[in-house]
Amino acid sequence: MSTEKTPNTPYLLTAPGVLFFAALLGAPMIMTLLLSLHSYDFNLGVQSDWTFGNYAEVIGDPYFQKIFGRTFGLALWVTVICVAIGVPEAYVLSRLNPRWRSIFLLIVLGPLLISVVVRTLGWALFFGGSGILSMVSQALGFGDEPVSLMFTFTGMTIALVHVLVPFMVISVWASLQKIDPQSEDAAYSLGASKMTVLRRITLPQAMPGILSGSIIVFALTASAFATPAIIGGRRLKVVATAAYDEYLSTLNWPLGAAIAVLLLIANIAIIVSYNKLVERRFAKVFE
Amino acid sequence: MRTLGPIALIFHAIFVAFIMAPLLMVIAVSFTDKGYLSLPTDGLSLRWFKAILDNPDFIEAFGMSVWLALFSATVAVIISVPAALALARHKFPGRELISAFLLSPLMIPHLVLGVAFLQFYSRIGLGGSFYGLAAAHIILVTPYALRLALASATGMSTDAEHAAMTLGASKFTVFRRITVPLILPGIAGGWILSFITSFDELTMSVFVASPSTQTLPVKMYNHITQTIDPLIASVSTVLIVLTFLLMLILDRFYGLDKIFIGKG
Amino acid sequence: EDKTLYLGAYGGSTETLFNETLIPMWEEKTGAKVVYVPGKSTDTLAKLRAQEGAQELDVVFIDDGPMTQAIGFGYCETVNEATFDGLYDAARMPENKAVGVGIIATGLAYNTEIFAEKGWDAPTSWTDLADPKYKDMLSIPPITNGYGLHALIATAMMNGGGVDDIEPGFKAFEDTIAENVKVFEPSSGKMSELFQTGEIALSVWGSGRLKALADSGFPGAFAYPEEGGIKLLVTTCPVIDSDVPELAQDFVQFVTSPEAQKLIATTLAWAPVNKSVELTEEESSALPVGADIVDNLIEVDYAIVNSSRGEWTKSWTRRIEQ
Amino acid sequence: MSFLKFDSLRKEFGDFVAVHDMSLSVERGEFISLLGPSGCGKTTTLQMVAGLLSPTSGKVILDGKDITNTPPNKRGLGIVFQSYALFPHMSALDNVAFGLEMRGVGKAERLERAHNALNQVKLGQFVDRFPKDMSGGQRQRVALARALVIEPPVLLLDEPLSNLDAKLREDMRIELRLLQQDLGVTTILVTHDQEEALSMSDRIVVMQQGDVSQVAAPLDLYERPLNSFVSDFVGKTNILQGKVTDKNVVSVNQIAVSVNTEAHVVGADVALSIRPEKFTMSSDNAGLPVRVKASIFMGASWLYSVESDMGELLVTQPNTGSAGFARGDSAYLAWEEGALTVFGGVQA
Amino acid sequence: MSFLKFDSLRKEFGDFVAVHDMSLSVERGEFISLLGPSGCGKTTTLQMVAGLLSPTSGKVILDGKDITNTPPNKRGLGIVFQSYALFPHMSALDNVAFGLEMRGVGKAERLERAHNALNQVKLGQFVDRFPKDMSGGQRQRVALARALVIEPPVLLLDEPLSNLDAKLREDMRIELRLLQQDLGVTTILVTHDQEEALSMSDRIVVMQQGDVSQVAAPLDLYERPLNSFVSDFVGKTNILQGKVTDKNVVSVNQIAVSVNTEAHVVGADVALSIRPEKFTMSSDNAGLPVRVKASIFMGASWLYSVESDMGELLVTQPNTGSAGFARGDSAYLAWEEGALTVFGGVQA
Ligand SMILES: Nc1ncnc2c1ncn2[C@@H]1O[C@H](COP(=O)(O)OP(=O)(O)OP(=O)(O)O)[C@@H](O)[C@H]1O
Ligand SMILES: Nc1ncnc2c1ncn2[C@@H]1O[C@H](COP(=O)(O)OP(=O)(O)OP(=O)(O)O)[C@@H](O)[C@H]1O
Ligand SMILES: NCCCCNCCCN
Ligand SMILES: [Mg+2]
Ligand SMILES: [Mg+2]
Repeated sequence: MSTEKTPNTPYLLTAPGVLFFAALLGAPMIMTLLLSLHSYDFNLGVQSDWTFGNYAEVIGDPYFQKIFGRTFGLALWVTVICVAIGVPEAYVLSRLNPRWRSIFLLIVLGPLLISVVVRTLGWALFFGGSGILSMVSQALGFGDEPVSLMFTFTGMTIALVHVLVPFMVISVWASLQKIDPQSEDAAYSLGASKMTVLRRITLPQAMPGILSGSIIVFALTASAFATPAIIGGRRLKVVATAAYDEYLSTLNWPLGAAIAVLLLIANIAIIVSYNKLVERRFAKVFE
Repeated sequence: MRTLGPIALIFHAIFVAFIMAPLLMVIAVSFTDKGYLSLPTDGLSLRWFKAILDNPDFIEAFGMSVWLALFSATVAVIISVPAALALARHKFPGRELISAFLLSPLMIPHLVLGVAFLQFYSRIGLGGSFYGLAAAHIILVTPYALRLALASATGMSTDAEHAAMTLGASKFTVFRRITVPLILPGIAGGWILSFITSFDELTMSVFVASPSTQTLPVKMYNHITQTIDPLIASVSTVLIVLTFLLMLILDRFYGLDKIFIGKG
Repeated sequence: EDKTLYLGAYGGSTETLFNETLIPMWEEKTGAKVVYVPGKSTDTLAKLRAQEGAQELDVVFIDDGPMTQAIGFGYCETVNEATFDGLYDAARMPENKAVGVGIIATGLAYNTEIFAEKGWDAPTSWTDLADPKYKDMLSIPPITNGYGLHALIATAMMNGGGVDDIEPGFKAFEDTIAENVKVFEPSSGKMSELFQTGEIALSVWGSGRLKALADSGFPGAFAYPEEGGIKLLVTTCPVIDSDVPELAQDFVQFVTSPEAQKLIATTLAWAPVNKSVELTEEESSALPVGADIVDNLIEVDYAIVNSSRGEWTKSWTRRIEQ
Repeated sequence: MSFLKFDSLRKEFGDFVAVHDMSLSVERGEFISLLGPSGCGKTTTLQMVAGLLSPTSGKVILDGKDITNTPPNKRGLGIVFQSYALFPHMSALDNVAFGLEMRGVGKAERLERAHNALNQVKLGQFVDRFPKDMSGGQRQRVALARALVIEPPVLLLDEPLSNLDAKLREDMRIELRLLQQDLGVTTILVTHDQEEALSMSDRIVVMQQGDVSQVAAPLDLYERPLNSFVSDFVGKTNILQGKVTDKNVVSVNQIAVSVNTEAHVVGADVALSIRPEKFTMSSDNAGLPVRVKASIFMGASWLYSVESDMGELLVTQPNTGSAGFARGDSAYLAWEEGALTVFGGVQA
Repeated sequence: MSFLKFDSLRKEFGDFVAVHDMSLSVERGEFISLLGPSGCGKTTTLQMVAGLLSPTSGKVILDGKDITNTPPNKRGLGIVFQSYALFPHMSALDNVAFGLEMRGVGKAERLERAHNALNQVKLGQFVDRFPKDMSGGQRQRVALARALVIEPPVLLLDEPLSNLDAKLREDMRIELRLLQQDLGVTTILVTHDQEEALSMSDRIVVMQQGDVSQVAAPLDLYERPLNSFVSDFVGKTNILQGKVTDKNVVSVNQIAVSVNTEAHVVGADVALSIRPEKFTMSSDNAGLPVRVKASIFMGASWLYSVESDMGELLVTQPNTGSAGFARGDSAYLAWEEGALTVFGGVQA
């Protein structure tokens, strides 16, 4: 932040995005917020009163509490796994022979190329009761019972990691490109092992990418609908499936809107604090 | 010292296998000779590829998706990069707020967004139009473009930009000729994530897309609301193969490496 | 000038039939254009809700349950009385705001191959859902879906209750049936996939759905429970405030006409609502027609169901989908 | 009226004052060097002139116009950064051509001029190389060519030759000086190389911790430093503490030294300074007897550290081609009276 | 047996050969400097020794062990990078402490030692600064402290003092030399500063385009360069083309010059070299008459460019405290016969 520009520069730079969002996202969001403040009658529809009843209902109901708990647990878990495998993979990619690098980069993006519906179909074929996983585990003698990860928390986690890890890889990748390789060389020459260099020199400098990646992954998991719905099934409901139910099945939009608003608030609270925490902890990398 | 040890390579192999596993399953299924989903254990067939040709709407929807994704990703990048620079380089009142606002589409279930957009857009006359759908997609993918540009711009040395300025380059020229190339990996990464997210978006588009703007995921979704058949697999296989071919050709002629790696 | 009618109806095979056959027929007849907006019942209903006051759609196809809601919310125009000429009475929806287009039955769909392998007999009763041998081989849609709702109502009836006393149904689900259920799958497409990937062998499903799956060569069969399948009416209504109200009425009348009904019956396996449609034995084999089936079908009173559906759904999600 | 003027220029980084209210007037076409210890604020000053750092207070005036708030791209200055600041994504040629392009020079001409500039810095064969594939000195020369090619009215050079070998550095100095004189470019050079500063500059600004210590022409600065900091910093010097014991006599460690003490009262504590090269060292038994503690070969000369009754002294003697004095040798030092300068003490 | 050995070390970048098969033996505790024009392969050589670049062919042998394929973190060498390569996300103190931490030094001790090392490079007050908030010279000193603090058996220094002012540079040289001698550290220094190389080194390696031109002790190198490249590169020199016309007489532009021609046949074309400081220039009408073309003040000396019948000559004369000769002045040059060296021509 060494260039000192006129203080309104940041506002000018963010203006196109902010104005676009204000015009086209602001109104729908406010509409949703207002919607959440009305009550609903199953036969008569949305009422014209004003109430916090929907919020009280969501917050007070153990059913929703459990769903929110599960959702953020899942988001945290998926984020941790994505960091754990996505960051090393980004690192490996950046060290690959250039000829292979772009090919593997594409492969990493692979899961994103096909529709969620088809992707989950792939998983169903893979770890369903008569899927490959089951066949392999039976063939290897891990038991005669078919193994199925469908409709389990584990299956849901794996499938989410699968679609979200590319976001992590690409984010970290973008950050890694910026690092002066000589700072790594310097660390080696001071006796640091590869692991140590990775941990102490490379990763801290790649922190902006890890931060971006984990924000994307966390937020996407917390608001994910399709994968949890299909792989998790209805017993493992998450916030988005709960909102979906209210919108499409009971048509109780105010309640659905309240769920969505609460999700948004929780998400922003978590992400903004995380962002602050990381930016402060690695202050010098972020300047 | 920039070589990889065996453990790294084994990890990489497992990672790639993990990524490829479900895709390979889908590709395998697309060659089934059965009318329903099954692994082609006793016979390979191209019938489900022929079936694509009998369903021209799939091809049309594919075109729509490509066009929509190109448009949305590009606009998202255009509005995100300046914003990312502002967020990366300045501390200013409202920074957190603006950043949260621009990221918020990530944090709301797409269905809720879809319904809200449908409500609002049909009220302001954007309903059912390509631009309405595109606006929704731009909003949806901007967070990716923003976060990736941010990751690249954060902590970037301003030396080269300063040098360009002293050589007489205007702010915009510095931006275009120096800043953008230097954060290209982030911009390219953000564009690609945006493109792919837009291309793959379903839950929101189900509401915002109209018959004249039906995207491929929406088309597939409508196709399988009642039954599922290997056509979905063959369409996906074609998609996977096409994308890889396209990327390889681009790589051949332009060097993806350059884009992904940036400078030099 | 060119008039355009927006039709909101199911995707997939319904869309194919309409786009390839029925719509061209009608367009030729009227000179108007049709734009097909695919979507399942709940999606279409949500669109009507979202576009309140500025409806894009002119005619919608929605299952009877959600259609009762749509009528309640006032999204439907009264159907011209002339349309009901020659239709079974069962095709009338409340206040004549909608009309049936076809009849489907909810019953038991199963994978004949797996049943044969295991040496099981075909299912015969709603009570089979509680049979422990089907543990983790069974899928039932949740009650937010028509078939799932039917399963709950049928189970309530088997246990001495009914739409006005649903608790026995919940109890049975809680005690036995839910144990067996691998997944409460709402999407027909996914249900079909679960069958195809061998994840399940039995489900509560629609007769038309199973026919579509079986037509692809899949070894599946549909069983009407001896206590009776449940009737599901596919319905249509002209949407209020349409800019082409006459065309909308005309289209609704057209889809209930004998020629359209015949095509629908033979392609989609919806039993006709028009008395004058004649079907060969082969054509009618997959349909819920014929005295033994139709007379046996259980009717659901949506007036009662819809008034308590909010409560039911709440209980369902909290007690059953655990 | 001066061409470039700093008016009480000040820069603070948080609590830290990097440049204290600095004022300076530079004539058109003048060649000024900034000399000073590492961290004294040279780069900071230059960056404020360039418009890359905004002063905490004070003004920069160019050709009568206050440019303190003019953006850098409107100042038209040529600058070589201490860290080069090359464009990593452009070849050497493109780096150099960039400034010309910004000035609207047509493609053919700008490539030719960029090429010439690279030839000038002896990189004619490396035009297509990218910075990361070049050696340190090569990068530095690209940076130099990039600043020179635009023929700016003012050149700001931040240690532009620090990574070049002596030979090349000398060539570059000459090129730079010629160009500067041909075009009448007003130049501010930051250098840590005193020879460079002394040999090239019209005037030298010696800075110390953000302050200006002395501004003077090279010979004046060297021969008549205003204070012992300047004397010590510019060229080597021996500083001896003494007391004026009589008119024109200063006693250093009991040894009487003849020196002009006109400006000082008898009894005042003073410092004497004498430069190492002003001594004559010989084996002839005449002058101050010394013992050689260290003998360092410097090419054209020898540098000795010797012990004497007056304290430890640095002595430089020309290299006569044979080995000089060795450690432990005894010798005698002589000097002319005028070689001594007196500082400090109570003024008469 | 030598401690550190390069055996036909070669590095190619694509088609470009940066270092030709280079061989060199360095004794334990020796201080070697690499000197050579910008881009001649000094950094490349150093990086191969450090293990940061792998040689295209050839070997590096340390203490009898072939370390060509040993990873850099196992070599235990201390290295100062030309571009510093500081850890941008660590404070000065953490940068310096890092190497100690890698060696398992406990926290308290390593902070203390890092602190001391920073004091040694005069950055005691800047321990908490981050690299980007430091001046160029300050960064360079952090890099130096970082390499020194681990007290490595071998130090590789790539222009470690290039951004320091003369004063500090001298202090650092002394610190470095003391440390080097105290600890017996084998040191390879890349520098473009000849004085530095000449004054600090046990031996100097002069490189030219990836090849070794000469390896010699400083005085030998300066006084007995093997060829005109070395002579010209190390210190200033005048090279004059002439012909041996008689025993011990070479004619340069018709002027007969007395010089030892023992090694050359009469009639051979030779080059004479004489260093600028070997002349004595005076107004006394004696010796070669010259006219001063340019007069450059260098502090301790004056550098003149003069015209004579023998051609253009560079002349250095000590600064006697008063203005030297000025442009246009006439003067006379004298020299001792031994000051001339003869190269080339057909050997006798
Ligand atoms: N990655 C590379 N690709 C191609 N050429 C290179 C690369 N790195 C260095 N070179 C070339 O190799 C030669 C030697 O480079 P090196 O950095 O060793 O020079 P040096 O002697 O250290 O010079 P300087 O004194 O300028 O730092 C130079 O001509 C340089 O351009
Ligand atoms: N961003 C900053 N924040 C805090 N202090 C700074 C910052 N930039 C520079 N400084 C300090 O300001 C002082 C002057 O720095 P400057 O770069 O001008 O020194 P310099 O004279 O160019 O030194 P050198 O010869 O070492 O390059 C230094 O002590 C430096 O540490
Ligand atoms: N072919 C469409 C038949 C309609 C079936 N309705 C599905 C009910 C579950 N939404
Ligand atoms: Mg500086
Ligand atoms: Mg180098």
